[in-house]
This record gives sequence, structure tokens and C-alpha cells, in this order.
Amino acid sequence: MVTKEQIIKWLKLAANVMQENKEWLTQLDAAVGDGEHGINMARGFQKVSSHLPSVADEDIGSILKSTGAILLSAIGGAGGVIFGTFFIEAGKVTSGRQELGSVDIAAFLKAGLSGVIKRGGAQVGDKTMVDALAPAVTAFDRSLEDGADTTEALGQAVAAAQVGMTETTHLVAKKGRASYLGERSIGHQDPGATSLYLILKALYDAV
Amino acid sequence: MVTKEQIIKWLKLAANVMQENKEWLTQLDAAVGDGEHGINMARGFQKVSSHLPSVADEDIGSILKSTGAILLSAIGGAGGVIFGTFFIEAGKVTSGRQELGSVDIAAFLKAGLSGVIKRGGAQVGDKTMVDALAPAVTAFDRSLEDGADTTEALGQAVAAAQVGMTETTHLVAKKGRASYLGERSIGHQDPGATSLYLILKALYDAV
Amino acid sequence: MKKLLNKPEDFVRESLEGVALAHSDTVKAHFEPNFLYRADAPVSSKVAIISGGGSGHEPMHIGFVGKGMLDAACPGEVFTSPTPDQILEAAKLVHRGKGVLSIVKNYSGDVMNFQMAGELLSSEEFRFINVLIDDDVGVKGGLSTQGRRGVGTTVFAEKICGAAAEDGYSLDDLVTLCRRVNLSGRSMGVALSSCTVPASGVPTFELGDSEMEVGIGIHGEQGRERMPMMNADSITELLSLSITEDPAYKRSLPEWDEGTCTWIDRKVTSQPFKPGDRVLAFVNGMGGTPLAELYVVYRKLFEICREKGLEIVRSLVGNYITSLEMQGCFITLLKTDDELTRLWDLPVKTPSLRWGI
Amino acid sequence: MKKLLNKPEDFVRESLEGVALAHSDTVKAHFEPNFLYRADAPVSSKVAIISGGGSGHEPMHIGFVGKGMLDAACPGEVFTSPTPDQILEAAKLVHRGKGVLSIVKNYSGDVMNFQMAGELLSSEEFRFINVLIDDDVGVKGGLSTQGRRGVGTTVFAEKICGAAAEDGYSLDDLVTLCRRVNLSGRSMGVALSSCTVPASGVPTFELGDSEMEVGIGIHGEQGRERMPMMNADSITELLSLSITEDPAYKRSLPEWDEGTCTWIDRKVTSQPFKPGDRVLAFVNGMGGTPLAELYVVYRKLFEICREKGLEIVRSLVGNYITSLEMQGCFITLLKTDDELTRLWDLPVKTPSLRWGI
Ligand SMILES: Nc1ncnc2c1ncn2[C@@H]1O[C@H](COP(=O)(O)OP(=O)(O)O)[C@@H](O)[C@H]1O
Ligand SMILES: Nc1ncnc2c1ncn2[C@@H]1O[C@H](COP(=O)(O)OP(=O)(O)O)[C@@H](O)[C@H]1O
Ligand SMILES: [Mg+2]
Ligand SMILES: [Mg+2]
Ligand SMILES: [Mg+2]
Ligand SMILES: [Mg+2]
Repeated sequence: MVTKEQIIKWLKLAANVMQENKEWLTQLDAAVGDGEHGINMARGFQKVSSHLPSVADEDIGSILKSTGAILLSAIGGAGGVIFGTFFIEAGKVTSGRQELGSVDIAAFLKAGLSGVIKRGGAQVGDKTMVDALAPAVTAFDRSLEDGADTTEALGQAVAAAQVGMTETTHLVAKKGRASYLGERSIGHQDPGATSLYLILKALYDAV
Repeated sequence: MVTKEQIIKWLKLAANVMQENKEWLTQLDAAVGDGEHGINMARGFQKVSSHLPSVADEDIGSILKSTGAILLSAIGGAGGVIFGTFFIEAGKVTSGRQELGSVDIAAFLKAGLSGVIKRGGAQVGDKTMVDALAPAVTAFDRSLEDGADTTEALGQAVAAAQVGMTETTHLVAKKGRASYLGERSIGHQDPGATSLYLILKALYDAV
Repeated sequence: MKKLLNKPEDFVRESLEGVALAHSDTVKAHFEPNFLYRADAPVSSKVAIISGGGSGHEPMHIGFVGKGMLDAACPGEVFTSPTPDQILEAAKLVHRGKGVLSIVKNYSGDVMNFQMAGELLSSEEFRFINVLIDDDVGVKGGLSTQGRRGVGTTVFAEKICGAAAEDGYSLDDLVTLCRRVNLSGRSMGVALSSCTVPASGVPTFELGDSEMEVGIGIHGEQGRERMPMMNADSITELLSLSITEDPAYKRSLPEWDEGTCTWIDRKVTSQPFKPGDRVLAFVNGMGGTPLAELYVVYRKLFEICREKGLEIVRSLVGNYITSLEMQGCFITLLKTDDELTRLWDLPVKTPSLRWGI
Repeated sequence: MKKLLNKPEDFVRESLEGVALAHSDTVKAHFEPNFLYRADAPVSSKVAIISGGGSGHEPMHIGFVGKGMLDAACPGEVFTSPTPDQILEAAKLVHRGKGVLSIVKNYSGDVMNFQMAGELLSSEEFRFINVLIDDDVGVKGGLSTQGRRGVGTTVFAEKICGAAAEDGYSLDDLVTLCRRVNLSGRSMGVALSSCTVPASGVPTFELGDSEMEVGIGIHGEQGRERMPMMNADSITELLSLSITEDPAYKRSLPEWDEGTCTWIDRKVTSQPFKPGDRVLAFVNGMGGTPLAELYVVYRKLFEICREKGLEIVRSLVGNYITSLEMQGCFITLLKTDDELTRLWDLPVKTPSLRWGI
């Protein structure tokens, strides 16, 4: 069971993690993009974090949706829409809930992934955050099937996201700004995939 | 006696010397001015040099006057007017001459100096080319009084110009662009004084 | 980082305030969400035109707000597409029932944010249509990527559609016109230096003293290729030939579908330039390149166009689409005709483009 | 050195060619000697106005040639005053018997070259009068030096006198007007980076990452003082206070004497700014500073002027007087009145300043 307090803890943690990794994420974006991903993500999550007290009484779905809405209007760029969409879609399938079972977590990860794919059209292998998110979703489901509990399954998901994130290094970007670099994008890890990994890791750390 | 051929040799030599010292003069100007003195002087004397064949039949006065006119229209800036005026005035007092005695040289240096002072209003001590030219004129006169011949007197003039040039280093600029720097102009040798020294040195080398 | 700014996080806002103060007869600023709009908005009896994109490209777009061009511009953070709420609020403020044309540069972030704005506006009573600009021939392999980016043609589209809106064109006619302008223009750029995002404080990329980046975008992103530095004529040749020799460019370009409020891919083609074409020529500086150098480029561009049989009928030379303090330039050529040239010539009064008024 | 140029020695000429090609409806170029002049010159029934100075400051002056501003501009080599023959030939080409007003920035090179041109023109049948601009408060100890340099007020003088000439002012009235404009303006500038003269290839000075040069000129010469880098608000305060707190500036300023064809020192005074003054405000970029930063400066300037009781009635923000690719800015304030403001507002059509036409 993941409680609402843990969800709130997650989002606070994510804000800290984004702040701590701001420069790294920005450097990753400078290599293949326009050098502001970390700055924007940190700003967005900072705003989410400072907004949390005012939504503490609401259900998990509302909290996730308002998180998505804040990211959407505070980040901008591809990152803002993609991460905003992830949380909005996750919020939709957790509407009214005060706590989430492992099946709910599976559902919200899946909803987030399919929302992102629908919004951005990226497939696995296009060198985007989808390359970290999709394997995480799969790993989470598989762990549950193997009888793991939520925490264990989240641990597997984070591990898969990390692998996915690392492997973006070897890909040629097909979506997003990095795609303009063509072959030159090889050798650089995708900043969005890195953010996604950090966010999932924060969820694991919070529960 | 300084012959017309020696005057022509002087101007060619001056063109080479300006070309060779282009960067040094420009660096001196960069320190206290706008960093183009050497470039402009080299361009001007280059034009003088390539124009020499067409005036080879004229008298020394005409050659010096046309040298001044070319410098005036090919250099620009303070340097163009100052060095242009020097040669134009020198040309006026040597009009019609095919060779110059030591008294003629004394006259043309003096005419050049007073033309420059009239044009630019700089006094000795203002950190301009006058600080090299004025002592050179005095030294030339004094050497003649002491019984020196033209070559010896020119040698003394060059030596005096060199001292004057070096001493501009310790002066606060009162005229020209360097004057905007105030006290900050101290410690830097004046580019125009340096050019004047090089030009006089070329005359000495040519005779 | 040597910049005239205070806190990096206040840069966009303070710059916007400055524009509004300096041009108070022409534009007003709105904050939270941020946008700049015509001082006399909403202007009745005309379609409203809005645009937007990351900041750091000034004067684009905020310098193009005013009579005869944009009704509003939505600046995002530096190099960051604006957010849906900016676009939404700007559209709502400037429209007057005749609908809104929204000119969007083809970057995934912009495309998605303007799409979301379009979705959100679908419940409003006025029509809202996004049109994409994708003119950057520096992007290769367009089919396997996001496609070409929107660069110099954007200025032409904003001026020409702005004039047409003033001239009474309907929204549908403006959409057709804007798409036509997009299919008529091509651009290509080069960077001689990188730029520094204020909040980051370090140059986005490093470039050696004798290197240049070719086929760059306008966000400090690197180009397709790093090449040895060349002289102005050779650079101009490289850029202009990429444009004039570009074959027919067929692609699936997202077109806005009002019914579903989403982008639908449509096959479109930009025809290549051919002898006899009349063109509008644009030499754009990236922010750190002085005007005198841009004219050296224009001089060579003029010569090349003449050799290719392209007649330059109007020109624009200056820093209009910048990447902060980057050095370098973009060249844009737009095939024109009587209609486009007439619209280009019509009066415009914005902070950064002005004539006839 | 990363520049868009070919051979350094061709830079001025090629840039001039580019301007003439890009704005062929407005200006024409003359070579050997080099100058740019109105395409419709000589314009009858008006006094001709010319100016000139070193190149590397573009758009000044070549970008200001056209209806309502200059009849001709004489660009010297980079940072090098033009030569007498340029000024002479330009004046002869554009005058139409009503005389020529020549606007000269107070640098020893310019002063002497324009003087020689004036001497040479004394045998011509038309009148030729030089007027100096000396508005740079960055120069201290004016009496023991060449005096203050001419910077931002030059743009105001050229626009205002250009409009007045178009409006029918006589040469004598224009001379009075131009001197009055000069006594009404003050400027002060800062450099965040050096610049590189093309023919030299190395930066004129070195500046540390956290340093700036205050009280600079426009030729890449260093300023009075090197200070630690500050934020935009503090820099703006430093520059504007140097201007607004500058006491009455009494000096002997060379005035052109037509009879003797030479400069004669005259005692003149620029009165200090005082609460209630209306001003034209000008934030000028040095070439490498992007527009967005200049607006951040303008924002603070506006605030300071309001606090000081100075009412900004018109403003100009942009890169108008540059030092090649230098980063930094100049601020200029000009006390105005109904006459000056009206003349400022009159139509102008030049490559780089245009409104009303
Ligand atoms: N179409 C897309 N689908 C999914 N993720 C995307 C897409 N486009 C970009 N991204 C992700 O967004 C990241 C870049 O985000 P950010 O730098 O904030 O935006 P921008 O590229 O607009 O500057 C990329 O690293 C990538 O992971
Ligand atoms: N009024 C003056 N009288 C005499 N020499 C002068 C005067 N003004 C400047 N100079 C000389 O000219 C030199 C600078 O020449 P140059 O760099 O070519 O001109 P500018 O200062 O216009 O860039 C100075 O070093 C100085 O020696
Ligand atoms: Mg980015
Ligand atoms: Mg100099
Ligand atoms: Mg971005
Ligand atoms: Mg000079």
C-alpha cells in the first residue's frame, strides 16, 4: 500500500532531487539539445512542492493531476508537456483514491506511459524518456506477476528505468530536439530519460 | 647632400619599416587607443611606395607633398592628418629642389613640426608624436651648430627621437585618443611617437 | 557569463517589462501567464494572429507585436516553448470573434504546447487554428526525425499574415496563406560561437577558434556538422546553395484539424527554387554578429541569387531571430509573387519592424 | 577572431556594397573615395546633412542615410576617421546650393579630418559648416584632454537635424539647432567584453570574467576605470547617475568659423538635468549584446528617470552605435522640448531607422 502521505513525500523528494541534479540534467541537454532541461524541471517541481500544502486534503488523483497541471504551466518545452501529461494521466486513473495498491501503481504507470506516447508519438528506441518509462512499466508488471510486493516491484522498475536511461546513450534520437543532431546524438544520455529515472527513484525512496 | 634618389629610398624604406612594425604599432595603440595605428600607417605608406614610380621625375618638394597627400587620404584618423601634414609642410619648404643640404633638412623638419603643432595643437609633453619630433628637430640643429655633417646630425636626431619616444611611456596623455584614459595612459609608449621615430630612422638609414 | 541581467530567473519578465515600457503606445505586457499584446487589442473586424516560442530569440516574437503583424506573442522561458496557459490567455484576450491564427515553429515542444492550448480552447466560442513553419534545410533526414525546424520563414509568415489580417482576410484564407508562405521558404544557418543560457551560466557547446557549426537551430543546439571556419563568401555560398539546391521537399506535416483539435499528418511539398523566381531575401544575425558583417553576407547572397536567376525583390538584413549572444547567421529565401510582395510592403508598426506608419 | 568577413582590408568596402544592394531604393554607394548617399541626392530646396566617422559602428552612420536624416555618410576604415577627400566628395555630390551641415563627433582624428575637408571646400560656392558632438560624460578632466567624445547624442542630432532640414530649416538655423541638441544630451557607456579590429585579429584589450570597463568610448578603447562586474540594475544605475548627476559642463568647444575655415574655441555649457525635464531616452547596444538585455536596462532606466522626476517622452532601444562585436551598452538622455520632440517624430526612411514612411 502506498499512502497519500507517501505520494506527497515522493513529490517533495522529486523536487529535491531535481534541484540537486539540475546542473547534470542541463549538461545532458546541452550535449544534445538546448541546455535548459534541468533548469526547467527544477523550476517546475519546485512549484509543485510549494503547492503541495494547499492540496494536502485532496485525494491522490487530484494531487497527481494538479502536479501535472503545474508542471505543464511551469516547465514549458517538450519536457513540460511530456512530464505534465504523465502526471495528469496518472491522476486520472487514481481519481478519488486515498491510498494505492500495487495494481493501482501498475495502472497509473501504464496510464502515464500511454498518455506520453499519445501526446508525443515517441516509441521505444527513439531516445526519449519513453526509453526509461516503458521498461519500468514492464518490469513493474512482471515483478508483480512473480509475486513481488509494491516496494520490490518498484525497485525492479527503477532498475529497469536506469538500464533504459543508460542505454539511450547508444541510440540515435528520433524524437525531440536531439533528433536534429542525427548520428551526432550517439554517445549522449537522454536528459528526459534521466529525469524520468530520477522521478521513479524518488517514488521508490518515498515508499 | 641628400639626393632625390635617397629621398625615394627613404620613403620605400619607411614603407617596409611600417609593414614590419605593423603589429607592434597596433599593439601600442591597443593599449592606449583603438588598436589600428600600425595597420593604418602600413596601408598609407604602402600606397606611398607604390605611387613613387609615377613621381620619380618630380622634384623633392612635390614628392614630399604628394606623399603627404596620399597619407592624408589613405590613413585616416589622427595619424593620417598628423603624418600627412608633416610631409605636406616638409614638401612646401623643399619645393623645386633636386637635392637637400643640411640646412634644407633642418628647414623641412622644422616646417613639418610646426605644421603638426598648428594642425593638432599638441605641445611637448602631451604624449604624442611631437614628443619624438620636437627633440629630433632640436638635436639636428644643435649638431649642425656643433659642426656635424648631415648624416651625423640625422644620427643625433634619430637618437633624440628615440629618447623622446621612450619617454612618452611615463607621460599622461593630453591629446589624442589616449587622453581619455587619463592616468591609465601612464606606462605605455605612444604609438605615433614610435612611428615618427621609425620614419626618421628610415631617413637616416637611407642617406 | 557576461550579460546585462539581474537574477537569471527574472530575465524574461524584466525584459518583457522593458519592452512594454519602451513601446507603451504599441504594446502591453501581461504577466502570469506572460504574454505581450497589442495596446489596442482586441482589434475588431480582423482575425487575431498570435505566435510564441522560447525566449532568447528577441526581437522574435515580442518585437513583432503591433499593427500589421502579431496581436500577441507568448514568450516561454529561455529556449523553452511557452506553456498552454500562456497561449490560451493570449488568444482569449486578443480575439474579437473572427478567430485566431496561431503561427507555430516546428519543434516538438512548441507543437505539443500549442496543441494543448488548441485542445483547451476548443470549448471557447471562437475558432483557433495552429499552422506550422518548417523551413530549416539544416535538418537532414526529415522523415525519421521531428522534421525541419521553423526559423527565418516565421518572420515572413508573421509579417505577411499580419498584413493580410489587417487587410480583411478571413481565418480560412489566412490559414491557406500561412501554409503557402511556409511552403515557399527555406533557411539555413551557421554558428561561429555558442551561447550561454542565463540560468545555466556556461556555454551550451564549445567551439574551437577555427571551427564553426553548420546547420544549427536557434536554441544554441549544435548543428549537423562541425566544419573548419571559412570566410564570409564561402559561408554564404554554403548556406545559399543548401537553400537553392534543395530539391522538392516532400513530407508529412502536421496540420491542425479543428474538428478533432489535434494535428493530422498531411503530405505537402515545398517546390525547389528555379530560375526566374522572385524572392524575398533575409540575412539574419544570431545576436552577437554586428550588422556590418551581415551586409558582407548579403552582398555575396545577392551575387549568388543573380547567378541562379533568382530576383531579390525585397530584403531584410539584421538581428531578428537570435540565439542570445551567439555569433553567426541564417539565410532565408522565400519565393514570392504579387500577393506576397504586396502584403510584405503593407504598413507595419511593431517595436522591431516598422514601415509605412 | 570569428567574423563573417573575407579579407580584412575589404571589409568596409564589401559591407558598404551590401548596404547599397539591400537598400537600393534608399541609398547608393560611391567608392574611392568611399561614401554612401541618398539615392535621390542632391535633394533640392533643402540643406544637405552629412556625417562620418570610423567604420565598425554600424548602423551609425551609413544606416542613417535617407529621407529625414543624412544625405551622405563617410565611413573611414575600422575605428579610423574618414579622410578629407571622402568628406569633400560627399559634400559636393549631395549639396544643392543650400549649404551643408556636417555633424562631427569630437575625436581628434575626426575633428582634424573634417577641418581639412572644410578648408578644402572653402573654394567651393556652397557653405559648409562643421558642428561637434561631445556628450560622453565618461571622459573626465575634459579641460586637460580632447574633451568629451561624441556618442549617443549623435543619433539624436542626425535624426532631429535631418527632419529639420526636410522641414525647411536654413543652414544657420540647423547649425543653431544641432549645437542646441549637443548641449542637451549626455551619454555614458560600459563594456562587458572587448572587440577585435579585423585587420588586427586580436582583441583590443583583455577583460577578466568578472570585470567590466566603465566610461568606455566606441572604438574598443578602454574606459576610465575597470570595475568588478555588476548586475544589470546596478550597471544601469551607475550609467544613469553619471548622466543625471553630471553638473553643468562648461568647456571651450571648438566651433567652426566659416570666415577662417577653422575651429575657434567658444565657451559653452551643458546644463544639468533637473526634475520636470522631459527627455528622449536611448539604450544603445555595443553590437554583441542581445536586444533582450537592452530592455532589461531600459526597464531600470525608466524607474530611475521616474524617481529623478525626468519624464521619458520617447525612447530608442537597440544596437545603433556599435563597437564591432563588443558586449555592453551606452545610455543617452537628451533634454527635449516641443520642437525637438516634433522633429524626432517626423518621418524618416533610412536602412536602420524608419517610421512614418
Ligand atoms: N515526443 C516526445 N516524446 C517523449 N519524450 C520527449 C519527446 N520530445 C522530447 N521528449 C523528452 O523531452 C526531453 C527534453 O526536454 P526539454 O529539454 O525540457 O524540452 P526541449 O527539448 O523542448 O528543450 C528529451 O530528453 C526527451 O526525453
Ligand atoms: N593632436 C595631435 N597632435 C599630434 N599628434 C597627435 C594628435 N592626436 C593624435 N596624435 C598622434 O596620433 C597617434 C594616433 O594615431 P592613430 O591611431 O592613427 O589615430 P587615432 O587616434 O585617430 O586612432 C597618437 O599616438 C599620437 O602620437
Ligand atoms: Mg531542452
Ligand atoms: Mg588609433
Ligand atoms: Mg527547450
Ligand atoms: Mg582610430
